[in-house]
Amino acid sequence: MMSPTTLIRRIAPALACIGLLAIWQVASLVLKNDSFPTAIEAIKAIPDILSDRESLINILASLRRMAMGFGAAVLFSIPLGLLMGRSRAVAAFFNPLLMVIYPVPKAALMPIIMLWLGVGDVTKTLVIFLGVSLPVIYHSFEGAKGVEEKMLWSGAAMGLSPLQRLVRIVLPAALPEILTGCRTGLVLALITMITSEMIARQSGAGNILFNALDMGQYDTVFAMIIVVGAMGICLDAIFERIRARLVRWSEPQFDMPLSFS
Amino acid sequence: MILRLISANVILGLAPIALVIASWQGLVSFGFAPAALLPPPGHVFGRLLQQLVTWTFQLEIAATLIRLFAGFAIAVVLGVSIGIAAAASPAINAAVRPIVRVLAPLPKVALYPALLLLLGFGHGSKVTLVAADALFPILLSTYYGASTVEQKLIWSAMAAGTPRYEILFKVVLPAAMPSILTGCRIGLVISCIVVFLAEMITSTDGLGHALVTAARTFQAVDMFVPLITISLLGLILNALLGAVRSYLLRGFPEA
Amino acid sequence: QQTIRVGWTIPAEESKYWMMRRPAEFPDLGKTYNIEWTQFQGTAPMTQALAAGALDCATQAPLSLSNGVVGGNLKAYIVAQHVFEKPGGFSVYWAVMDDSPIKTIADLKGKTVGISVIGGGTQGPFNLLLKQNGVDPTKDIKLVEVGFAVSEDALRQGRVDAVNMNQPFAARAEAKGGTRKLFSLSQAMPNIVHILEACRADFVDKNPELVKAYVRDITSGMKKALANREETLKVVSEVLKAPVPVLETYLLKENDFGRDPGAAPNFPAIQKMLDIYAETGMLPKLDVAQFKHPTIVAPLQ
Amino acid sequence: MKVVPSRSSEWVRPVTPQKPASAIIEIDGVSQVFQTSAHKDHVALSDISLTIDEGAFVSILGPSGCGKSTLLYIVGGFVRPTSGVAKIKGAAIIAPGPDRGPVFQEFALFPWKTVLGNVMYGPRQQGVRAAEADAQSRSLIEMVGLKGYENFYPKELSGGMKQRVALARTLAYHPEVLLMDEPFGALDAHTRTRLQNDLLNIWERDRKTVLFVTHSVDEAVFLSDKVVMMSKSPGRIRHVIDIDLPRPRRRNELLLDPRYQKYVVDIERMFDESDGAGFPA
Amino acid sequence: MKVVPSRSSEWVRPVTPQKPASAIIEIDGVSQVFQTSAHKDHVALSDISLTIDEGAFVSILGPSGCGKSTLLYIVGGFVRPTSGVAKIKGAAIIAPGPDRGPVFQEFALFPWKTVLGNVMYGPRQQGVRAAEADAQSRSLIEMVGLKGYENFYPKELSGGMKQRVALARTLAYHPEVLLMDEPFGALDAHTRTRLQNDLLNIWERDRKTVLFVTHSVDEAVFLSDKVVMMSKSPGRIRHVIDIDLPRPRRRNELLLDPRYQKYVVDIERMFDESDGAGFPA
Ligand SMILES: Nc1ncnc2c1ncn2[C@@H]1O[C@H](COP(=O)(O)OP(=O)(O)OP(=O)(O)O)[C@@H](O)[C@H]1O
Ligand SMILES: Nc1ncnc2c1ncn2[C@@H]1O[C@H](COP(=O)(O)OP(=O)(O)OP(=O)(O)O)[C@@H](O)[C@H]1O
Ligand SMILES: [Mg+2]
Ligand SMILES: [Mg+2]
Repeated sequence: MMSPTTLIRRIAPALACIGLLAIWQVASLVLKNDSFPTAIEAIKAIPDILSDRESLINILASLRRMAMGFGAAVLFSIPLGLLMGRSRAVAAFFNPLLMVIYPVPKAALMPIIMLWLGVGDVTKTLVIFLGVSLPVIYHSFEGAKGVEEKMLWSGAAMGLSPLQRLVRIVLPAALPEILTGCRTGLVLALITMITSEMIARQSGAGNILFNALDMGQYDTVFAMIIVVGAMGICLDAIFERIRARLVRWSEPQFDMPLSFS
Repeated sequence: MILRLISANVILGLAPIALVIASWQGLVSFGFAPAALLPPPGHVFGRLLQQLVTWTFQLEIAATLIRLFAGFAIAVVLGVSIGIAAAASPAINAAVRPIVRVLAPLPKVALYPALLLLLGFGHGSKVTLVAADALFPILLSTYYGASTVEQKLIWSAMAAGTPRYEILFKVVLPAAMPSILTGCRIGLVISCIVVFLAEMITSTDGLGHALVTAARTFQAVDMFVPLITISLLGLILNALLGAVRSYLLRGFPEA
Repeated sequence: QQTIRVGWTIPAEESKYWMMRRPAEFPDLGKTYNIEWTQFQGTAPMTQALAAGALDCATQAPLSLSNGVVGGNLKAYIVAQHVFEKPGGFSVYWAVMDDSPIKTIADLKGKTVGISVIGGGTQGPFNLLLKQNGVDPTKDIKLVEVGFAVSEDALRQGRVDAVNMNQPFAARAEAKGGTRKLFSLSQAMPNIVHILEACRADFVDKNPELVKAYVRDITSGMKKALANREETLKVVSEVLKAPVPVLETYLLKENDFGRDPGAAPNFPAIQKMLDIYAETGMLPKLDVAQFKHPTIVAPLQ
Repeated sequence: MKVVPSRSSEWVRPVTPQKPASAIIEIDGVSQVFQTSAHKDHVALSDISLTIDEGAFVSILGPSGCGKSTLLYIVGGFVRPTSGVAKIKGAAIIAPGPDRGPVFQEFALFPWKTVLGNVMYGPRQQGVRAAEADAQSRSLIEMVGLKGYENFYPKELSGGMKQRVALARTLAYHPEVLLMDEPFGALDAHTRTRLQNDLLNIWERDRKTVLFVTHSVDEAVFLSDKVVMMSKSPGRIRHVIDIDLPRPRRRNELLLDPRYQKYVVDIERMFDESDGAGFPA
Repeated sequence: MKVVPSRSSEWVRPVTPQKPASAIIEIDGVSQVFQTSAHKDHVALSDISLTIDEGAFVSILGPSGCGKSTLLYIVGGFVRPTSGVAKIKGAAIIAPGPDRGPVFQEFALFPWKTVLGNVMYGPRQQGVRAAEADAQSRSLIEMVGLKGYENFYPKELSGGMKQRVALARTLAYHPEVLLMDEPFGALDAHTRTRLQNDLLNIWERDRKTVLFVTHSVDEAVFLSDKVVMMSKSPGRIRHVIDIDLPRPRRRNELLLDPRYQKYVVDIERMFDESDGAGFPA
């Protein structure tokens, strides 16, 4: 037997999606705007995309790039963020550099990037990498900063070297916060996966979307948006599983009591 | 003592930037990049100084900044309030969580044409795009921070007779502040990127537009001036945010 | 086996679409040489890619190519031509709403006008026409960038008072009705060349045979495209992911752009355009001869 | 585990919940079961019944981990018991309120507020004007011996200092019932004695009800009207002992009082005898 | 503030740093000044000199906030003193090391590890094989009375239980010097007594050096060879008292020993007399 609240919790995602689609449908009917098709039109266009072999290959190619960019970013950013969080000097060294690099839109740097990396996978993966690494670095940074000093002292007293402390104490202690960064990173990975294909396209989900946009086929554009949204839900659900497993120890003991009564 | 520490840190921070500029110069000098695509840094900074004092360029910067701040401010207000509400109330959480899951990963640029038609070619569409993109990192960080607030802090405040909704402002908000500010930092960077991108796609003013016009006619130096400007803006805004941060978090152990 | 890196865009390069989609129809393609296709949004980024050496050949517009030459140290040859404005065929035009008070170009004074790319290829003739009618394009109108895809909507929503129209969007808008043509580019000059094929000079000089094979295939691709409209519709539909019935309304019909059967570049027309750009201050004076390769130019058999 | 019958001494009476007219807090059959991360049930409190009279000073003694803090959370309204009810003035406790002021074992100071800010929080929340709250808070801070530390942040305080701030913060808003979880645990003997006296003074003056968790038998006997002894695994009430010593109590007088000595020795012996200590031999 | 001359009793000697051959820890003129958030300097320790012999059990007593924890941090190598040096075996202490095992006042358990995981952490780090470390840790956990809680996470433990895990975690890797900051502060009298005995047993068996912060005069006298009394504002050493009681000590024997009584009473009196308590009258 499921209690009503768990039942609601279970079906809440479906309800929310349906709600969103309904709002969309109404809004598009009210606004009457060709570049903003109704939800139903968009949904009708989905099968066309998903039944096309080539589209599927495109989407898979994009996902592969995303996975690579995301993986590389996580592997690179967590150590950097942790180091920055634990060493003032490292933070002082990298912080201004990152803050100079990140605000520049990669699209604007395309001519230069093309010069060295061409227009292929490497460039797009790099863009995804940059998008993901931003939140992961900063959440790792702040997470590492917030680690209780005495825990590190305990570790040091047990004979852990600074590196070991970083890996075996700072990393797990900051993990909840790091994972928040990874979650934001996942969101940005999907976004940059699409936008990295805005200017130069070979094969990919963004290719489908921006082509449709250029051609003014807005039902396909929005169908693609729905597909990306669905990917978002799936990836997020998988991520949530992993997260819950990794940081079970940090879950609050009691529900936030503000919701009593 | 503190002054010396700060200046040491500043030097440490400037070092890699100087290194980047030096290798940039190196790339140009040793012919790894044609000057038509990558002008020498000296030219770019020279032109930047020239431009900075001109009224038209200042107007471009102002246009970009207005959009940046407006979009970022909207994102902060929405992100923080929704994030805290979702952490505090299971009902809101149940509604917000799936919506965030769906909406967060959408490529918002794809909606830009629709936004243009709905909100016009002025500030509105760009501000909305900035807000939409900067919102989710802030929201997610806030939610994380708010949902891990030490229970006994809330209990203490409740026992002191704080009404529930006030607890959100008096306890949850300040206790979640470290995370919120991390989210804001990410949101700020994204705002910089998106405002620029939006101006690149369709605009009649702003730094992004300045870049596009220069790029189309291959005026490499003029193309790099807005790029460097947005870089510097990012650096300055981030430094300001850092100052706000160390003020707000002065009581926290990690500050 | 050599590879040639080609940039392309949508929507009007039928010969290249044939090469992409029906490679078996081309004897050399995939056998003596390979093509690595990369799609771009617009011609300007492709010019940058050519200048950066990231592409060997690409679709170009006369203006973007010239910009690359003037500002980007690019040296390139025009090897083929995709579409142009043939007299009587489609010409990019500015539309207003039926009930708009704007009746002549002069009426545009003080209005908001949309153009697909500010500083783009259409702006030269556009500026010229405005000037001829006593409208200063920099002072008298408010110019906003409106991509072709959203032109119709922007106009209908009243975001702009006049906006440029291109195929296939023009066909769609006309089918719906409610808009009318104010003026078209052909009024500035006939035979405007919209897009052509250009290859980097150093690449051509190094691989003349390779480029020759490529240009040969473009030529034959154009032939196939014009000869077999039904198949072309399918090919274009595959590339554009646009339904055939939509394409049916204009593609390769009277209301479409013109295509040279041999894909031959119309150098005099291009020179005329360069002159207009020079006249309107968008470019210094340029001679089209520098884009001409003595032998490698469509049509090639 | 059965309840051991009380020992045959006149001041130890068996656990029989009864309800005098002046009861302010009634705990009736309260149990608390926690779900551990290993998805097992862990019984922290088992069938606790206890009545606390208005104005009484009740101490809870018990082995570490027997559920003292949990019991306090339930009375505070922070945690809902798995079964049973706790009532205040006849009404079921469902939420925290300013009538019950907790001093937590972990202090739970607001890290973003200074010492003064922490102490002033309660009065300000109760609508006391700023100037007045400031003055009151400063005198409380002085009372707990932290004059000069008003503008320190919690992270800059020692353990004992934090504990004293937590104490002052709760006293500042004058709750009717004080729920104190080892409030003097981190203090040296000297400071502790002073604060015990201060607490007794406040209590005698305002006649607050105090529920006081402590590990010191001395302290419990010295301060309380009633000592509740708990045992472990699962947490149960073992004995309830009325402390029949005259008030006002002075420490140096009391130390010489043989009755005081007897209480202390007897309670200590009970501790030792209790099989409920849950401690391996 | 001048150092009060020592009282005329044979076991109180003035603070004179001296260096016997067997000194393991030497603290020499150590001061610690903190920068507060208000950008003021706060002197926590002022000119502390102290020598601890190898194998000695030294307790530190002092009013809350006098710098006991800070002193421990310095010996641990966690904090560098503002001036002066602390040495271990003649070498300046510049970093923490497995020769000095701290038990922190705030426990500082690893929240992502279970009780067993926390306790096993040290031995594993020292290269003890998993099975062996597991067995050792389990027996330590049993010693501190937490059998059955091996798989609990720290957040699921009571205050006293966390403290015992922290104790077990440090004992598990056998540091030569134990730096214990009120390690029994959150424990009930019964558990505390047992653990005191266990600690004494370990100490007598392994002849560890122990630096022990406590608030209980009883405890200090019962356990120590030497009691260091500190005073506050700024933290200074007031007295160093050698406890000349026979070993092994048994609590019930000792309680009847008049010398023990005298030590306790005298130290308590010193506390009261000390103007350094920094406490308003
Ligand atoms: N969130 C939780 N999950 C599982 N068990 C818990 C949880 N919180 C507390 N417990 C268990 O409940 C029991 C009682 O805990 P409580 O904190 O009330 O003890 P206590 O009497 O206050 O002990 P101490 O004197 O050491 O503070 C302990 O055995 C503890 O392990
Ligand atoms: N980070 C800091 N900034 C400023 N002052 C500090 C800081 N840490 C400690 N202090 C001050 O140093 C003094 C000594 O602190 P310490 O924790 O060593 O005291 P203690 O003797 O351990 O007290 P307790 O018995 O209460 O634990 C205190 O007055 C405290 O306010
Ligand atoms: Mg407790
Ligand atoms: Mg301390």
